[in-house]
Amino acid sequence: MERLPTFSKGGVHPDDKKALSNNQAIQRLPVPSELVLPLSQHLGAPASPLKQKGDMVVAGEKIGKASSFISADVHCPVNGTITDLRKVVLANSVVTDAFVITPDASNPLGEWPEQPYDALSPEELLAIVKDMGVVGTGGATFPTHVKLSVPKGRTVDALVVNGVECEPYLTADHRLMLEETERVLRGIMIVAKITGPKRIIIGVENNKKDAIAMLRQEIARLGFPITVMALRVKYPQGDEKQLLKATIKREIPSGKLPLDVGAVVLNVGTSFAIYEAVAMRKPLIDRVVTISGEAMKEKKNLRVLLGSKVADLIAFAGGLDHEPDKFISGGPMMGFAFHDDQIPVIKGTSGILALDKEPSAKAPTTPCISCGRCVAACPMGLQPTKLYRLIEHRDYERAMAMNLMDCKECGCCSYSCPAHLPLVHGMKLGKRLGRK
Amino acid sequence: MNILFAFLIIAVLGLALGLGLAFAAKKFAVEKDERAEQILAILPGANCGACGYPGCSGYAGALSGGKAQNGLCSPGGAKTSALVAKILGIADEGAGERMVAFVHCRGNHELTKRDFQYEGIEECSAAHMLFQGESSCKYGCLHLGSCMRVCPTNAIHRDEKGNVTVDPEACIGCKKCTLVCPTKVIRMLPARGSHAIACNSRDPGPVVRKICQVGCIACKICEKKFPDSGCTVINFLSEIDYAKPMTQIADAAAACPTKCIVEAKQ
Amino acid sequence: MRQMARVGITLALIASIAATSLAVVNAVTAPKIAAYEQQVIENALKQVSGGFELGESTTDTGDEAIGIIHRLTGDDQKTTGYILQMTGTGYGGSMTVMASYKTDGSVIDARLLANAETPGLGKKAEVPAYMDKFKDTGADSPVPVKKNMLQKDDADSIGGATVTFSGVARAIAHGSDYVKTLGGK
Amino acid sequence: MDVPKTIVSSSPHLHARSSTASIMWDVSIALAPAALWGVYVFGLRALAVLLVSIASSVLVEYLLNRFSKESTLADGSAFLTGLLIGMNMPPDAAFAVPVIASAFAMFVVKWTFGGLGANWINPALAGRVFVFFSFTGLMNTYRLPRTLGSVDALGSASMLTEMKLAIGEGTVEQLSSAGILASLDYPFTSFAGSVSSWFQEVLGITLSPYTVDAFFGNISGCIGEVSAFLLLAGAAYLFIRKVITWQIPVTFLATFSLLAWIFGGVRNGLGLFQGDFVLQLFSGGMILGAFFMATDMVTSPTTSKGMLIFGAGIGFFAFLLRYFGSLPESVSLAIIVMNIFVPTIDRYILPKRFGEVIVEPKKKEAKA
Amino acid sequence: MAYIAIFITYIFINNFILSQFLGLCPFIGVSKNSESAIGMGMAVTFVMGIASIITWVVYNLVLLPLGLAYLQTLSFILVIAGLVQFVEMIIQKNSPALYQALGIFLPLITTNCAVLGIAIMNITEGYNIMESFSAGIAAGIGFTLALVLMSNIRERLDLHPVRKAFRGVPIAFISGGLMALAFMAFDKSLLTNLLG
Amino acid sequence: MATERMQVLTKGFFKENPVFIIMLGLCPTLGVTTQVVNGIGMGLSVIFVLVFSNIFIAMLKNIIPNSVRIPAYIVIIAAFVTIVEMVMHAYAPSIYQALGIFLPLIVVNCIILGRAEAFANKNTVLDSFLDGVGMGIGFTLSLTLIAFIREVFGAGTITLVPIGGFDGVIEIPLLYTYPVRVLTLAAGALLLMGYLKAFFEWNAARKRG
Repeated sequence: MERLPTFSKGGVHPDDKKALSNNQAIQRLPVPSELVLPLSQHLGAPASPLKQKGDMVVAGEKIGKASSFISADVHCPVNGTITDLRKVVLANSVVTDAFVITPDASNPLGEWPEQPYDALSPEELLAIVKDMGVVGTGGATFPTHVKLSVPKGRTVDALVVNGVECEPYLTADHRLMLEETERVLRGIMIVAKITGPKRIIIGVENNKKDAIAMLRQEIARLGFPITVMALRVKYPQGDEKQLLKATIKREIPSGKLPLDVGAVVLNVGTSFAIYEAVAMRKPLIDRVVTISGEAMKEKKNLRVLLGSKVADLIAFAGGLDHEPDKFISGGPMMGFAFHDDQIPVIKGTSGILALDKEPSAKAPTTPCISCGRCVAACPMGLQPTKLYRLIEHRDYERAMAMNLMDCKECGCCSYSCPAHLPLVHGMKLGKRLGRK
Repeated sequence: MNILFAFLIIAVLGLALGLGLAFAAKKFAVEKDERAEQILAILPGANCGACGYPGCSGYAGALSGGKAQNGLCSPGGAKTSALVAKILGIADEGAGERMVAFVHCRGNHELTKRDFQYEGIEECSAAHMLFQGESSCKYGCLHLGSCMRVCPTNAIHRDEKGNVTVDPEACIGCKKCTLVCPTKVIRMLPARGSHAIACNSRDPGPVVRKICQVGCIACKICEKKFPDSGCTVINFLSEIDYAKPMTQIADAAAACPTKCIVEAKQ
Repeated sequence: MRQMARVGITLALIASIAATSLAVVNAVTAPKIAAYEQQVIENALKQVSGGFELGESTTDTGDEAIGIIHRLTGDDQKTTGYILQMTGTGYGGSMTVMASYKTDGSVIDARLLANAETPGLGKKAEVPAYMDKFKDTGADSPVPVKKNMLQKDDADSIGGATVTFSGVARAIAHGSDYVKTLGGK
Repeated sequence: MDVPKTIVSSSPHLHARSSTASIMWDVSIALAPAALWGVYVFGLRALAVLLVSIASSVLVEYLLNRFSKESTLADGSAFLTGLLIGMNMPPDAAFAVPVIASAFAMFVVKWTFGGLGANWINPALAGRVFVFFSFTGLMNTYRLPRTLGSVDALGSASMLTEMKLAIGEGTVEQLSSAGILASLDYPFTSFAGSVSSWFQEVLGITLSPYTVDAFFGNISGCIGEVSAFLLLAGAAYLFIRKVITWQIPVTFLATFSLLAWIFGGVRNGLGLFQGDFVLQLFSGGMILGAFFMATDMVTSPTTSKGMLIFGAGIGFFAFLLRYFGSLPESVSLAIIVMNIFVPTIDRYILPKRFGEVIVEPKKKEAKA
Repeated sequence: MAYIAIFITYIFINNFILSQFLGLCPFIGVSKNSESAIGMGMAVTFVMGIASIITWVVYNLVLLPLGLAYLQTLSFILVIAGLVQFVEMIIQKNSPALYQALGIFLPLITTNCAVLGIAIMNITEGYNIMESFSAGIAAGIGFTLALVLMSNIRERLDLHPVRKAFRGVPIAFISGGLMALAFMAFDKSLLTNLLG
Repeated sequence: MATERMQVLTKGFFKENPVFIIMLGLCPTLGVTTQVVNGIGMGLSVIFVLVFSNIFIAMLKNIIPNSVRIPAYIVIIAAFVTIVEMVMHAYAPSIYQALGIFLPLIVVNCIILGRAEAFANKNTVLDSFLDGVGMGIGFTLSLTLIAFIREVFGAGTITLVPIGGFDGVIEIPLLYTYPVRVLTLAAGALLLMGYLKAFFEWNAARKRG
């Protein structure tokens, strides 16, 4: 059997649970009765509000403006009225301002016809991407226009598209690659025009064989210079550092970006959003969200307007089968547990999961026995056990000296810890307190 | 004869060493921190290394440089540490009004509503990272006892219900607990203060009433009915001004509908 | 300069007074110490001599492991045996073994003298009775150098101190062989 | 007030199916066949020793639990320590010996340091070495297994000690290990004899019957260490369950074998490259040590590079002590000697940080 | 061969700390972190090497010919005290960097029994001058080894929940005891067997 | 005044016990305590040296220049140590043998130099004498305790001075046959010291409340 490429150091193999939802075609969630649209849906500074309470808005209208270089615009998903501007708590515990919008009952949605874009220059394309508020949809929500701005003198060797979707349960990108193959590919070609890479690679984990086949077939049909690389299934391959290691065998040094090793990394969801932004001038106002988890009655992949409340999504999926142990926004490895079903879907929400307590998942914590599994699992070459101990003893300085900031909280260490120590929680705490 | 040799040889050795050292003491006289010298004179000079520093001079240097804790010298004992403190002037610390730490919250899992169950590190700041803690009140005590663990005198205790209190007698006012508390529910009070407000919530009264039985609901009874209690309600929370005369504070405490004015010395 | 001289001379003075007093004490104790050490050796010699008279001794043995030979004589001044002072290797390094032999190489008695064996273990070999198991071996029967060449009781008395035992035993066996080469001279 | 149902915790929300207790019980299960073989060949007395060891370990842990108000019995570590101590006892050990070893292991080595995970030296081995040096006589009496026929050979030394003594005598110049054993009239089973001759006749490979016996467990020694075959089977189980990794046992055995092959024949006058390391591998607790005790997670390095150094160090010391030391306990001693080095290894041997390779050449380029 | 024997003896078999009880005060006192342990170890090794040579000369060329062997202790300690101070001054003068690294440990060494211990041992063992020097260095290396290993163990223990009554010095002793237990693996016969 | 003098004398017994509290003079403490008699012998030697060096240093404290203070003290100490050594060699040779290298090493025993620096050079001759006696007794008591435990459990004997027909060795039935031998060795000494120190610290903490 052919040995598929993957990244070399660390990683874990959680049960992917994708079969729960990967044959569910993407459905549209009906327009909910109320949308809550936070101004901070991305990494970086929150957008500043352009409207106020009582204003009428139309679908696609810019209602929040990027407030600095690393920031993104926010657009209104529907025609309707702004009924409130208030503080909300997002799933990741961030507190931010949000518009509460009541959609126009008769005609809530806008129309986005396709427009020609071949004549546009790379600069114009980039400007459109920025104007449409596109951010990375993989979860990190880094503003895409920043990522695509190649500084002068830098050349892009490889454009690597992330179709890995390594988080268990999530199937949103998978469905997108299957159902919107052509648009995803065209989105990639737009990015290629902006950044001018020497080669283009789509990395897809081998548990999505149908998507790989579909991509290859469409690429051949459209004649695009894109290679589809099937990757060995291993978490966290979807992280850009691991993905670059797996596809182009390069390691991004600590604190650097993909551009520093001559690469641009982009999610398939993002490239789809870029296609819509460029070809339809449609801002990022909806996204595909996976509804899954054992406690969910029906598992679905939904195209959801941003600002829809989690409660609406769950209701559309037939509600809960039984009381879940945890609600999670995002994937189970890096996603956030939340308790309030009134939180909204934002640009980075890739899934809403209702998980059952697995018998092994929550055994009581026991003392660390220095087994070294976390060290073996850490894809960044850190020593989570030692860092955790140092953080426990409030020695943040030494933890920092041991490269605590390299930790990206992928969860491999906690996942593999037989003592069930909350290692990632410790890393987050250490980073927060150590920075002070 | 033998005795003479013995005398001579050791005399020569001694003389050489004595001259050498005397010479060296002059020649290599290095300017030294005077306080370090003074401390060195006090330290026993056993150079036993028990303090963890390389010899008495190392410890003296660290002490005068403010890098070492006083009282590590086991041969010298308490006497030495007292003298060292005198030289360093650390005994003067704590002069002025004695302040003690106080936990401005009496809520617990029985009296205060919770949004969810927290699972994770037994550390307040860790819990605070997730929706600012499990309690519906985001201003109160998280009950995970980080303050207890940083307290150098074990002055902070937690009862079986989760209520955390500071023993004002044992508190030395180091403020370590106030620094580690993510909700800043521990603040310093003058040790003479008889009462304190056991609530930290800035939520409006109706909100507090819904989530906590012992929170300040900003009813202003203390402020209005007992003007000499020292209490003022600011931002939905009653606060005591300890500079004011607090003659009516006990009455105000009795009248408080949620009993969140409590005696500071339990 | 004067200060320096004062410092030097004070130290020199203290040191030399100390040295002088030591010299005085030494003058008193040194003979006593020498006498004591002589006594130790003589006692040991007497103990192992098996009732024979001590004859002359020599350090010219021609064997590295054998330090001193004392000749043993009977009533008729004829050589009846030898006492050998030997070095063996034990658990704690080298040990001094003194053993007496008849001219045929059989062991009369032996003692373990200077050693650094473990107290409670190898050190037990200092007890005179320890050497009983070697007595009369060396001529007709071999000197027991292995634990399994011993009676059960003797083997048990050795317990865990195998290294000490074999060190002593090998020294004694070596002495026995050496005595045989002397041929009663 | 009512307790809310929903749980909020930090990511990740999934967890691999293993726990400290499952690891401990897995190791205990893996040890069981070899322990049972020991009981079979040495009789009920060996079973009694095993039970006393386990019972005393668990009891001491229980008492310490009571004292320090903890409950750690369920994690299985006390049971495992007791089992390992028992398996490292000679079959006729006086019952007080495993009791003292267990008490030392559980109290001094583990409890004092703060319980499971805090000790830096292997408790079972430290306990064993403690009683070995304390009661050398009691610990040094072995018995031939029933498969070798003679039951009355109480008090005989282990095979390794016999060989060591013979070499020390200098009476066995230029004989291989098997040759020495043959010259001592050391017994072997008829089964081993036929396997040996089958190898000779059919495969043309010289395989001494002693090696065969050592492999299958017809050899004198401690209760649990005799059957290399069953221990290897247990180790295979641990590999499949991913409880242990290859680094420590492989480097340990490889280093030992290499050194034993090169220098092992020197002392009996065979010269270099003549050591019979195969027989050595299967005797004297080598397999038990390599797969079950050197791999003890608490007292071995956490990084894979560190594990390689640790394993190689044990191999070196095991070789040194077995061939040149006076004690037959080479494996136990080698492991606890290397335990001392573990904190130092863990401090200086760090895993390769992600992205490190790229930085170096880039800097050089920039300078050039 | 004799030198190899000396090194093996003083590093493993007769390790000053773990089997001879010499230099225990710094072993407990200066083993809290590994940087100090390394510095202390190097300083001790250096002084032990030099002191071995000088005391050998004093004893064999001065005291012995004059029949003053009983002045051994007195003269040795004078020599060592002088030497330590002298070394301290030279290093301070000529290499401030080295002084920063080593110098601060020097005052501790005068009263370290390991130094006087090796000087006396050299005499009782009857070593020649080179052997004395090797023994000094070897014993110093053995001392350093034990100290550094101990410091790393203690750094590890600092991050573990050692029982309250045992924290600090007691657990250091107990760890030292367990180290000594393991070092019992190295016995005299190991040396004899190795070197024939 | 009298009680203060008593304090100077008795503080070394327990409150400022040189071995368990101040932790000075560890090497001989562990090195020689394999037999009770050695512990006592060592203790007596230390008392002798400590008392005389304390007296002499207290006497000479105004004469000795500061820059050669330590060497001068060491010389005085070394002289008394050598005297003890010679006297013991002459009159108690077996203990002399047993104490071995630790006898000359009294010179560098931190307890003596420590007391010289910490006490004798600041106090009167009488106080220094009392301090020396007190500390010495404390040291001897500690040594005897450690030696007693190590010998009884580690060798199964109690070795005292032979008098008349009594050879000085008491054998303890079961332990003599099966001693916990490690206790007599380095490992056991360090372990025992750890537990004793922990006990004393726990005890001190308990008294402080």
